[in-house]
Amino acid sequence: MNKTDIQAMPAGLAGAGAGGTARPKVTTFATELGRIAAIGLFFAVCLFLFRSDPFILNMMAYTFLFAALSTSWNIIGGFGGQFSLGHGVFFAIGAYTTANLYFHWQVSPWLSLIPGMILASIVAVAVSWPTFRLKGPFFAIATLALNEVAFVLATYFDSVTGGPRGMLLPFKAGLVNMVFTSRLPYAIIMVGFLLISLVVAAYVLRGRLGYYLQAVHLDEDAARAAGIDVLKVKLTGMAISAALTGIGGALFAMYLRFVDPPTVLNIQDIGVKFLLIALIGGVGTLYGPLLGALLIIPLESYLRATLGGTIPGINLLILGGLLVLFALFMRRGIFGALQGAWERYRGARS
Amino acid sequence: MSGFVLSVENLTRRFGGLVAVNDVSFNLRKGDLLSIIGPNGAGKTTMFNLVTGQYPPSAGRVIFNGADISGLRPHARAKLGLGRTFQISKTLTTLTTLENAMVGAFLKRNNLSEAADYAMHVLDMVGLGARAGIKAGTLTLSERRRLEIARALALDCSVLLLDEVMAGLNQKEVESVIDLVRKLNGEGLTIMVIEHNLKVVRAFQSRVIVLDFGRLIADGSPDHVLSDPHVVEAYLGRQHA
Amino acid sequence: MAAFLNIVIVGLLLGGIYGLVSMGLNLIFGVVRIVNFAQGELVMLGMYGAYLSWFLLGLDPYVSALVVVPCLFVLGVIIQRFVLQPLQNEPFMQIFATFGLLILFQNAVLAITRGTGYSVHSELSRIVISVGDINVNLSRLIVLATVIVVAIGANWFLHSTMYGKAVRAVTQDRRSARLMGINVELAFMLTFGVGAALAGLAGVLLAPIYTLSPQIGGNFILAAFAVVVLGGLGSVWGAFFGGFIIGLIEAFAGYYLSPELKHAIWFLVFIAVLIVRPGGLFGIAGAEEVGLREQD
Amino acid sequence: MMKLTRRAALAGAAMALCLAVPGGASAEETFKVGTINPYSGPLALYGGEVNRGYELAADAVNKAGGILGRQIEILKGDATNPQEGIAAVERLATRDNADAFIGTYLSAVAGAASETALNYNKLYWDTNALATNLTERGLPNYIRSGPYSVSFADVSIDLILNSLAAKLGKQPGELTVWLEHEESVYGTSIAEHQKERLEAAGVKVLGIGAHSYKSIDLTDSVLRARDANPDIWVQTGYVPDGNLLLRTARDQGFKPKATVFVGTGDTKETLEAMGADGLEGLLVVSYPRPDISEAYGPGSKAYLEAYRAKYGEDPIAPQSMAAFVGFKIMASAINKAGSAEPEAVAGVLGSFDEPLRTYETGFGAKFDDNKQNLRAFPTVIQWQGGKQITVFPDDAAGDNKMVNIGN
Repeated sequence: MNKTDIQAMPAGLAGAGAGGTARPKVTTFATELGRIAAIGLFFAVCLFLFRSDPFILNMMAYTFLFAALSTSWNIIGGFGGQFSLGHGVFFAIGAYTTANLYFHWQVSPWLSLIPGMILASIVAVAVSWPTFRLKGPFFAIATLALNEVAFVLATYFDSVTGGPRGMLLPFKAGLVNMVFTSRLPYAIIMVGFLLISLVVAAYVLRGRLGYYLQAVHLDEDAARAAGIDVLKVKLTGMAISAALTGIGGALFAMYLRFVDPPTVLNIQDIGVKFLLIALIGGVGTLYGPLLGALLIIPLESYLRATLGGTIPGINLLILGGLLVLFALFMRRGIFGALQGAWERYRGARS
Repeated sequence: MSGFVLSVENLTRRFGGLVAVNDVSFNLRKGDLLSIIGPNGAGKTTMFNLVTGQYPPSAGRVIFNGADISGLRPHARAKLGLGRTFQISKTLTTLTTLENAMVGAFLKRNNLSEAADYAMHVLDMVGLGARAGIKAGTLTLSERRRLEIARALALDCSVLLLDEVMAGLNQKEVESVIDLVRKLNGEGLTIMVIEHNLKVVRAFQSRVIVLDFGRLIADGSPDHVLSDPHVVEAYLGRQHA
Repeated sequence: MAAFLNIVIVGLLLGGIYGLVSMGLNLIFGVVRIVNFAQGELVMLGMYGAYLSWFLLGLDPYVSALVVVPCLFVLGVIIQRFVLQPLQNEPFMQIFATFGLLILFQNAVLAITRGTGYSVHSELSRIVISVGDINVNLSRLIVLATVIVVAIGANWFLHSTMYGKAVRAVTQDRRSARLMGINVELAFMLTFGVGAALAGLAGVLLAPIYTLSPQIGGNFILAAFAVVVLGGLGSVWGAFFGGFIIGLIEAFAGYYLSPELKHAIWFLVFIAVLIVRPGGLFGIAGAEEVGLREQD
Repeated sequence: MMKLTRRAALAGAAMALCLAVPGGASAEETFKVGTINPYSGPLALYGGEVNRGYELAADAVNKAGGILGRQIEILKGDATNPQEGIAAVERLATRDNADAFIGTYLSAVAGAASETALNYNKLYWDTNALATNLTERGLPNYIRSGPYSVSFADVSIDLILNSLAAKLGKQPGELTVWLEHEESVYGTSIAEHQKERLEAAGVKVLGIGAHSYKSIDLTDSVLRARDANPDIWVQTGYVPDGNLLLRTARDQGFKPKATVFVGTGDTKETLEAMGADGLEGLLVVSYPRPDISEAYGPGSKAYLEAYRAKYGEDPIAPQSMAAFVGFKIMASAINKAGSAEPEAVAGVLGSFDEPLRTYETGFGAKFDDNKQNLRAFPTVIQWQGGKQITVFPDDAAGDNKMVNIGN
């Protein structure tokens, strides 16, 4: 009789203690894997349906990329409540590492993902170790400053980053170089990255680290009383989040084959977008960022295609408004609202 | 040192000129139920926070299961088995009651369902089993107190420190918590309680120490201590002829 | 030697600009405990307000302050009442909301002006006072004078008027302030209003110096953060002295080191202060703690 | 000039006939041109101005029979960064099956957008992006008709060596120059090339200063230049930093014998900031303006009239006339090649040998093997009494004279 049967046992016998009431079901990592597999299947079908339409594929690739990046941000930003505006830096580190290794030593981007991830995590830990003592807005201000310093350094150190001119990666088609003429392979890689980040986020959320991160987010004193080394937990969450963000940066660099400071370190296009998507989807929930990306990215490019030409800035005007409205009225985002409705429905029914 | 779970040796803590805890020493054997009483500002909470590691002592030592933990930070002490509750209960409101307990259970268990099972067991022990599935934010005040105790128990703590766990509860709730504490102590758990409600201390019928102006002025059974002139004086002020 | 003296003057004048811009930000955080990420955009709106009143009413910018500053005050009250008050105990959502306002204001102005680089005319801004080798533009001098007046005024207001004491009580502990009969919500609205008005004043005084663009707020907000964190969040003198320190650092780094790196340098100083002494030089002890305790 | 267009029209008409006959593409189907520029964001004004040049050119070419006998339809593709450039080309190529692409006020966008266009084997004709590596990377479908950063740098150096040196009464070897530039790819690439050519000519470059165009204060950059005491102060940048440098220089009493701005500084925005007297004598190297002499730029007056007629105001910036000319060269190239396929168009590039002073901007048309038009040069204007007067090269200046340089 394995574990799951116990839960289904009649009330009397369940629970490890004698006379314990039945334990409510706790979503496990295994159940999440099932859901992620279903999501993966759904996207695979979408890819198959639109395999010959590059415009949709390009949109999907970009949506999956930002869903994955927002999911990665959510690990420390949502679960751990550390409002970071500096993830654009880890994104840039991933992009520059891969671009450099590919440009100067023809290292396959698949291999350079690993150094990119490691470097991003090291920088993340090195930078957030001193600033994690700070709370809420102070941490956000420090990460905003970090992004600005990174921009200046990326522009200044010409030999490493190609400076303001940036790096134009040569077009050498081939799987090894992660360079393709058609959009389909890129979309497949991006959906792969999305699934990986969802699996990692699920593993974190449905495990000790996830509960510890949430405890740290809600009340650091309570967390310490429960034996949690708050600093270590925050750093671990940040390292994982930065590593994934670094992968995203590397894939973005190969997708665009061009890396320069304004493109990878732009606050409004990259840094803020991660949390905008997470908020609108549902901060702190596992699938919130995915939902947010599925809504925001297509909406944004639709607005740009239709309104962008007519009134300059109208698309960002609408996104800014959305951010304020969601912060006021839908704090738990769309996913949170759906979850709330589902619980009320289930609560009313049982 | 033989057989003491927790011993406090010449513990002192100064805040600038003020000596909040002044050279306090006492020992706790396994299975003891010790109540710490004293008028407001006697240094009870400061002494409690010195044991839990909120701030380091100015002098003296805290020995736990034979090891000197004076320098350890709060989370390290919790890991060693020192569970504590907060006077203003710190409940993780958006998590469910079960998940709150699981945060404690995860200390010794890495597997999700094991932690959940043990958390359920602990919730049953404190009588919150039926409320496991709801969001902790909706619990009543006394239920939140019980949840704090459950979270500490989930750490498999060998010593439980209760900080005014009765504060703000009505009479019926106080009695049910007293039964809970006595039940847990009966099962071998060493408990140290800060309390200023003398009825509760009498109900515990267990050892009492009294602090006044940071000094330990009495240590013994409730009847003996409560009739001690110093204690009466500390509480009611000097009796003028 | 002349160059050195010149750089010191440049640093002080620049410090005046930074001080004025961050005064409002500091006031808002000190009392309302909210870091207003959209403060730079309020300065930008002040600048465009000065341009509009010059363009439509022919007012000289320094006169247009009488129109622009009250408008910004009203805008500040509206923002506090309808956007930030509901988020009083949600520091996480406050950052989202103020960031949303930042994007909203910036792109609203862009949509209206299509990004044309307007400039504001003022006879005063043409006058240059030169003493020996040192030349000082009058409009920057006016900014410096204003920031000194505003700092002294704010300090007098907070310490010697009854209403000022009420605001300081709210700063220390809202709950007890409420018990003392202070309408805390009203205090917040008025304080945010004054904070926005100060931003408007900064915008008006800076309009003659800079070419207007919807994004110019972003240039100021980063400097303002560095100033308030260095000077100490919540203290009037913090913003005042913090501004001069950052101004001098930028002027010296720019001249003696290299103009390219000057932004990076005062950011590194900024991060160092955040780590070593988060409360800042003059800030309330542990401002970063005090700031964030849930004070219902 | 006339000979060419008649032959092109005949070829075009023939093409149209055979297209029509099989009843496939109907005669009135338009030739769709995707225009990629920033139409939103901070540079919306300039992106829109470049597109106006395309619209005017489309009108002109349509009157002369259009491209391949089909009337031209302009489809705007908004892109403020590289990823939006990709999305815009994808949308226009697949949704609206654009036949060719033209554009780009931003070099970073041009790079990404042109590579995406290559995936669809569509021509990407650039009229305004300046980065040198765009043509050096040898993309088969990328052709640039407009000047690039090297030509801007060259004209600024020619101005100094061939005109200012004499006016200042100094040999090149005695001249001293300070090069200031904003730190992005635009400013850096121009400044580097300027330094090379100046030092090759023996001119002493006293120093190179870089700054961010978003700076709140540029006094340090001005003081560094002033203390070096150069004869000529050269600045390459955008409008915000240009205006701030001019204001600070006036405040700090920095009056070099000649000030040369490259790229920006010739629009109303700078005039509004400094006032006519504040700008007196400032030289700006920028795209040729409609006021250039008819001899240097035949039809430039007609362009100005067409612009005023269509938009009811004077051109906001000279970039539009360069875009106008670039579009016309593209049209004639496609008509000459008989197809919009990149290889076909690239094939006929060699046959172009139109001398300077062929088009309204004074451009000629002669492409090197990087498919870069070598006969596309900016001109130099001088602010005189609040007006932008073309003063260099001499034949573009006509009878305009340079004022108060060096006296």
